[in-house]
Amino acid sequence: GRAAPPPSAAQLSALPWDSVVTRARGTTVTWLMWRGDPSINAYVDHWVAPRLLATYGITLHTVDAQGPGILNALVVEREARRIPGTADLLWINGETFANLRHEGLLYGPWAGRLPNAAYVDSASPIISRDFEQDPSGYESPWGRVQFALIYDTVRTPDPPRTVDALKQWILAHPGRFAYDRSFTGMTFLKTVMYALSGGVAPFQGGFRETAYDSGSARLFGWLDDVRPALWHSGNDYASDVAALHRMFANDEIDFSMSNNQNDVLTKVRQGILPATARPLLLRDGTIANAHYVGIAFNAPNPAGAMVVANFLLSPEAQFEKQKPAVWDDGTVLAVDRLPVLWRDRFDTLARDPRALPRDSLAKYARPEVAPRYQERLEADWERRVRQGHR
Amino acid sequence: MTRSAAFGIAAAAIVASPVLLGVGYSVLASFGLAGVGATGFTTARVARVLGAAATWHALWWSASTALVATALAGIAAVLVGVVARRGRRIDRLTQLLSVLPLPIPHIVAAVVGVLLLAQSGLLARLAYAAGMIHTPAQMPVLVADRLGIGFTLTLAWKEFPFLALVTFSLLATRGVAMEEAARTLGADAWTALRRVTVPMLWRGLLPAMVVVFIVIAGSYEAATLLGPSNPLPLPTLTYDRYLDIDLTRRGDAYVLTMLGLALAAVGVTIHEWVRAWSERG
Amino acid sequence: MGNALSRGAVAFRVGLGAALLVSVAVPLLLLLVWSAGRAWFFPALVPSDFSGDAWALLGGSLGRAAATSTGIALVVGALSGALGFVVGRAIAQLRGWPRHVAAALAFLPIAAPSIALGTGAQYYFLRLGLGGSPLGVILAHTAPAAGLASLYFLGVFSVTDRRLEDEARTLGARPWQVLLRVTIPAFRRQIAEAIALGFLVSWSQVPLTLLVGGGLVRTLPLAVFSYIRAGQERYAAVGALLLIVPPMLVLGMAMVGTRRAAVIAA
Amino acid sequence: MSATEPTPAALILDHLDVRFGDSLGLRDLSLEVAPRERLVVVGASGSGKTSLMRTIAGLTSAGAGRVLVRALDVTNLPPERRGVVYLHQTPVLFPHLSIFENVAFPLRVRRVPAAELRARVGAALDAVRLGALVQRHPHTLSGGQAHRVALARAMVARPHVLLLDEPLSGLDPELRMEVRGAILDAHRDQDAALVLVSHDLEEAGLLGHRVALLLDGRIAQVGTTQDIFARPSSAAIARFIGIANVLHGNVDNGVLQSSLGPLPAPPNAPQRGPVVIAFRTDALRLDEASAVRARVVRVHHGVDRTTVRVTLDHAEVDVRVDALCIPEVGDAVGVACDPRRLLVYADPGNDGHA
Amino acid sequence: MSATEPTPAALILDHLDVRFGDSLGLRDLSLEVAPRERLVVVGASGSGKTSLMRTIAGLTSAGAGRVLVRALDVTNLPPERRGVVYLHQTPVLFPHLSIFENVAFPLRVRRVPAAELRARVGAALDAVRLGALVQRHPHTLSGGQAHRVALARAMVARPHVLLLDEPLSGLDPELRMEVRGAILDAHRDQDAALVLVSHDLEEAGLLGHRVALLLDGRIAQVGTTQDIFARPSSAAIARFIGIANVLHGNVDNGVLQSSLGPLPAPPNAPQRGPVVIAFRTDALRLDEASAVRARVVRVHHGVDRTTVRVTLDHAEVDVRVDALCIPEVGDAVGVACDPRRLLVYADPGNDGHA
Ligand SMILES: Nc1ncnc2c1ncn2[C@@H]1O[C@H](COP(=O)(O)OP(=O)(O)OP(=O)(O)O)[C@@H](O)[C@H]1O
Ligand SMILES: Nc1ncnc2c1ncn2[C@@H]1O[C@H](COP(=O)(O)OP(=O)(O)OP(=O)(O)O)[C@@H](O)[C@H]1O
Ligand SMILES: [Mg+2]
Ligand SMILES: [Mg+2]
Repeated sequence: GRAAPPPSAAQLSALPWDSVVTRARGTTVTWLMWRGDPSINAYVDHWVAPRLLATYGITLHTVDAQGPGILNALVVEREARRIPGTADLLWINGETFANLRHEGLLYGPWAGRLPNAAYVDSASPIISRDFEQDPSGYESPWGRVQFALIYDTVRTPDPPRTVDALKQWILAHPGRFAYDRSFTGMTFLKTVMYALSGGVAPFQGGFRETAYDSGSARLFGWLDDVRPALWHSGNDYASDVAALHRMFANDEIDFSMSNNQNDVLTKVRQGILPATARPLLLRDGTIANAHYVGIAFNAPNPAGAMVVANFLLSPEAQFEKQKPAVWDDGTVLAVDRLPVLWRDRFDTLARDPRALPRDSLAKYARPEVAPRYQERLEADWERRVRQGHR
Repeated sequence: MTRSAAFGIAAAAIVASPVLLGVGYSVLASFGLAGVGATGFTTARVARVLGAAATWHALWWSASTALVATALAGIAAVLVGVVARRGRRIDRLTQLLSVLPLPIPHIVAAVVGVLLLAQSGLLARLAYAAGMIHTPAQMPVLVADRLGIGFTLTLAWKEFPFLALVTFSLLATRGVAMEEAARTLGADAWTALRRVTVPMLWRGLLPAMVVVFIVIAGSYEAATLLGPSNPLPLPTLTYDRYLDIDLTRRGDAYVLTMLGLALAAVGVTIHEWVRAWSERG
Repeated sequence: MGNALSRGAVAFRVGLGAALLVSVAVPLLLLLVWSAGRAWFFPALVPSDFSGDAWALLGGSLGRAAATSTGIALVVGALSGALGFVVGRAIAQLRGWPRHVAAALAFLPIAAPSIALGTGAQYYFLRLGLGGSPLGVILAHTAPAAGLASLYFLGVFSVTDRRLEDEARTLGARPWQVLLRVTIPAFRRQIAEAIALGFLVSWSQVPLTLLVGGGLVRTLPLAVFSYIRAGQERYAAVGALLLIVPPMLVLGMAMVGTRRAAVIAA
Repeated sequence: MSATEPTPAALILDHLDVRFGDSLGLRDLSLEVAPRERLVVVGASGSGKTSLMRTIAGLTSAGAGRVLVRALDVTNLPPERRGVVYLHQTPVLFPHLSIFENVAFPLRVRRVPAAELRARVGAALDAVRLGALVQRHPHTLSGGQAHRVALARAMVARPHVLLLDEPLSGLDPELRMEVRGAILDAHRDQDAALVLVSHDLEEAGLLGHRVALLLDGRIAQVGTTQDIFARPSSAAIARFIGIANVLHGNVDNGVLQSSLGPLPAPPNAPQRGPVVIAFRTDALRLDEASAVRARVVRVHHGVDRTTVRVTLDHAEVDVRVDALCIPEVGDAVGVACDPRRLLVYADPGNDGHA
Repeated sequence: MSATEPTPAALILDHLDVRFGDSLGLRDLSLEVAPRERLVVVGASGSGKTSLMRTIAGLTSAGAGRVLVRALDVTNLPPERRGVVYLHQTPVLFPHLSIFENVAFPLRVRRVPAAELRARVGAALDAVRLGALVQRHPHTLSGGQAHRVALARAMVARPHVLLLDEPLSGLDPELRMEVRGAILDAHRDQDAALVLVSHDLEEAGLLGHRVALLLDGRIAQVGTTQDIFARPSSAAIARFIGIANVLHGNVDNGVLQSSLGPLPAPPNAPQRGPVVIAFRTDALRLDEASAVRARVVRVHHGVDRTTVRVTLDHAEVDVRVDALCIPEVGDAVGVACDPRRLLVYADPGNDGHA
């Protein structure tokens, strides 16, 4: 038999937070999240979950799913009229959020009423806007990352630091550069597009065909120029960033890339990347974005999901997450607004000496633009570059 | 139709029901009658997907690599079957070794394929150690290559044990008597193999090879890990479309699904026909 | 024809044997080294460092995935064995076109690419409230597994006739007594083989689990798939070894065992 | 039940039609078999013997008519409730059960108590002289032993009717003798009627009290082997039962004219008109005094008799000769005939014999 | 090669040992078969007939001794170079080839030119009356047709020796007649020696010129069927060939003492001592005048003869009777004996017969 319908967002928002916490006690929260990184898994399984159980009596059940899979699952569930559904919390951002929101597959609004939401660094456009969209309380920030190239200080002691220099480097080292055909590669292409268009400004303020046309024309021109010097002469593209990492680590290519500037250091610790691998910021600016948690429209346990989201935003959880040995994921909290105790801890948190300095990160951070740009770019790239139609 | 015929067909239809339902849903979704963005009946989507060269390239890639891989596995199975056809100790050991990898899943075969055949894989490292290459780029491209060489080799290896098993049982049931008949009729050992044992094996093996062909052509995990980015193998393309973040393109997956199921239906027909033909031997 | 082998033939045989040995041993060794190798980069032939962290997950998520997989595959094996027994037997009674139609229908779920099967049927599984549940995954896996078992039993029952059962009937056994006391025990080896086949189909399934299970049912091959896509090859290798070593052991023992049984019977 | 009490017939076929698959096979069979009787059904290959057995056993449904077992109409009962046991040509033992359990099977499915079961199984195995093998498994048995186990298993069920489909075909001579003995042993002291199938009349004679001949979809003749061999009721049956020699002739005025010369027509011959003459190899003998002359074309040595083939006008006939005086091929011989040994039938028309 | 020219023996076995798997089976066989001759090897099941055929064909290597085909020592030649064709009991046709190509196979591997090949295949198929089926495939043939194709294929190779392993076992009577005819047809006009295996002596007599008996790992007797039936060279052979009656007795002073009463010892009997007496059903006859009294216990009607079993002292013997005067069971009868028809052997010791 099916459980009673879960409470609506309006019903829950009428309750004081304490009652929400009470309601959540003894429940299970199912969290759809990417489970591909042992460090993240360890943080969630061995740090977050026990504390949720101890403090709130919530059992956390994690499920391996990524953006498109989450979208797909909810779309089919709605079509099959599955209420309540299976998932509560969703780890999402960007186009997944946009599509979920557009399709009405998110529960909310709820994020603003979390007690810990008060600490969120809402002044940062990178956090307060998800690909230029207002989360409107339908998702709560969890962490922030910035795109970086990855290089090897031994193999490439003097790496290119601008998009132009990168082009020269590629042309001078045929076969040694590649990007993948999924999310990370597309972020790289957007970064190049910004640089060729004089920054992010032309693309801001929603999707505009003219901006896209001129930007993408420059991008594809650039790609056409470098293509013969790419890995496998630009005929093959790695299926995902993991494949790119493997090629980089094994000296098939000299650069890899990541949406998370600190990912490289985690991977070095895991023995997946060579010890001499380092992140590299392009001075033309690299895309920074935040990632969030949302709640499914048919979540069986929205109250529990909110309590988990609130816990994830707590200073202790954010602090633990930012430890280099744990995950090294940037906090979304405004550290200066935290109680002194936590402010000190954040300020004195030992950073990995190999990590990029905070100030240069901030200096080169560029925000995401409307998801439509990425969708168009993906489709055109597939047609023009992957399939080779001009 | 008699009662037993009706019962038999109904029972088989129950087993096939998920496929039959799936076909039904795919047809509805392809023509805009179900799924996200169902707009009412339209042939536009079907026309667009079937009109796209990428679709046919995907189909061609999947079918041609499957054909070559099946042929390789079949040749290897016949070879091993012929060599190890007598019941000596070494023959039994050979048979055991041939059949042992039978339970290896596609996903594991694909992982092994990558670790072994990539330009920096174990083979490349051995070549480096032997001084044959100095950088991975000098290694021939076997993984994610357009010709699907790595995919073909890996799946041929993966499916070989199954065909070998069929070969051994064919030889056990009728191989020896045939060969002896040929020998005393005047064929020397080589001629008996060439004109009798091997043709007989082919004939018996053919239905199993049709099965293997269909399985390889439909393999998702291995195609995704070992296949090229252009063209995308048909199963990979289907799944990519199914999870396309652009919901308007999601329905394309159902047209590709129909194509995959149509391929399967052709395979089933051929299999049934070949099986009837082969059983008459 | 006990003529001795020529020198060339001996060399060929030795080469072939070596190739087969390599084809079995190299993947196993490769996975074993990978499962513990850290920082193992081209052109190193052995890892520069070792780590047991992936193996530690045997007591954690990989162990749980293996348990889930085992449970699901056992149920699928049993279900598909039972279904295949009935269906294969029914088809074996048919002649002419109904036999072809029924055999083709039974073959369809095996032939249908699992991606196509999954995408097409996902809606119905969710509709029935089976999406994301182990039961749904079991039913989804049962489609190809039962198809395979049906064809297997079709083969079995096409060459054996119903004499055993006929005779049991006239000796006074009711139909269910015949089933329990004669048919099932007499075909227990074939039934065990069919269950093993169904087990393996489920055991190696990725796309159907992905689509019908929606990630909520985390089986071993799914774990391997997601680790490999995340570049976590050490973890993928441990999962892969878990996937192949136990079935290979069982198969090897079964092959040696039947040979011994045959020797004893002879 | 002792044999002296009046008991109903063990088996009655009442205007039974037997189907061959979907088509009508045997038509309108009527037959009675008494308890303790052994009836052998003989017919050519494909004549429907197996189909008839399966229909009696209830494994195939009858086309029309009734089957009665001990006065009970079983036509619509399932096989297990007919009191009929059917044994296939090759013994079908349950491979997963020991010999003991094989024989115990009919009792187990009838839930016979353990003590009685042990006693009855033991007795049945002793009856076929296999008491020592109880714990063995079927695959360890020789062909003859397997036959005996199957028989013991059938008898332990105490059927009213036991059907044996070609129990002796395909066996080598020694085994055949062994199994024939086992059948007679197993049936001794049993009230069951035995219906056996054979396509060999010699064997039918060794096994059965009576023989039923299937010919052209009907029961052509039922009788003791002596009846049938002595007086087959038609020329077709005479040919079928393998009476070696068939000639054509004519009867007129009590005289039988044929290649054998004029002879007094035997009492059973038709009054006049064309006839078919059938006779065994012992109806003729070589006799130098005879006016009927023939030439020897072939000598055949059998285990227990020697025959010669001679040409007689344009026909060839086989004649039994004494093993101590065998002619050579090519010899001219005289042939004498004992008309009492000739079977003479009205000629149904030209059927191709010279 | 015409049959009148002197030709070497088609097949000579010279002190040949035949292995059963790894153990020694048949020992020290010596035998000659002439071209055009048909020799039937007869032995019990498991006596090694198939092993012998395989050894002659070169499919199993010989333990010791030699095999000569037309004076050529082939002991160490591979099967294809021996001029010997071996046919399995069940016809093994190549399923992937048409009937024509099956029969053409031996010629193709010998690279016979196309025109000659067509002619020879056509002739071979005509010889077994299958000319019309050339383009059919093996799976469309009946059992008898398949046998005939296998024969045609064997004969087209023009072997010096053709080995047929139980060509008639497991066939039903009609098919058996058909295949027997096909063998004789196929062998007509061929120089090949035919060696056939059978476990049925009756059949051996119908097929072969001579018979070789395998008994206890040796060739016990070789001769025409007439020789063997008339004078089996030992009591064991007499029993093996199915001579129905065996009694024990004693010879002393030219007198044979036994249950048959005192009789003059026949010429071949041992001079004195215990003997085994074997005789067929026609060695005795019922004769009221005889002093040897017996009681009828059973009457058996065969197609071509009737026998009665009588008790004689404590032994039971079968006696052939005339179909026109058959006693009843229980009758007391007199039994007379023709001593010339008795086979008398020295008694090798007590072997269990009463
Ligand atoms: N299930 C069936 N469907 C169609 N025809 C059948 C079926 N069973 C038997 N027949 C046909 O019925 C006829 C009689 O078959 P049956 O087996 O009863 O003969 P039989 O006398 O036992 O022959 P044999 O001596 O060869 O055993 C044959 O022509 C056979 O082909
Ligand atoms: N490869 C083998 N290994 C061991 N023993 C064998 C082998 N082949 C045959 N034998 C044994 O040799 C003996 C003779 O077997 P063979 O097949 O020659 O007998 P057969 O006279 O042809 O019997 P049948 O009449 O049953 O065909 C048997 O005891 C058999 O078990
Ligand atoms: Mg029959
Ligand atoms: Mg044999």
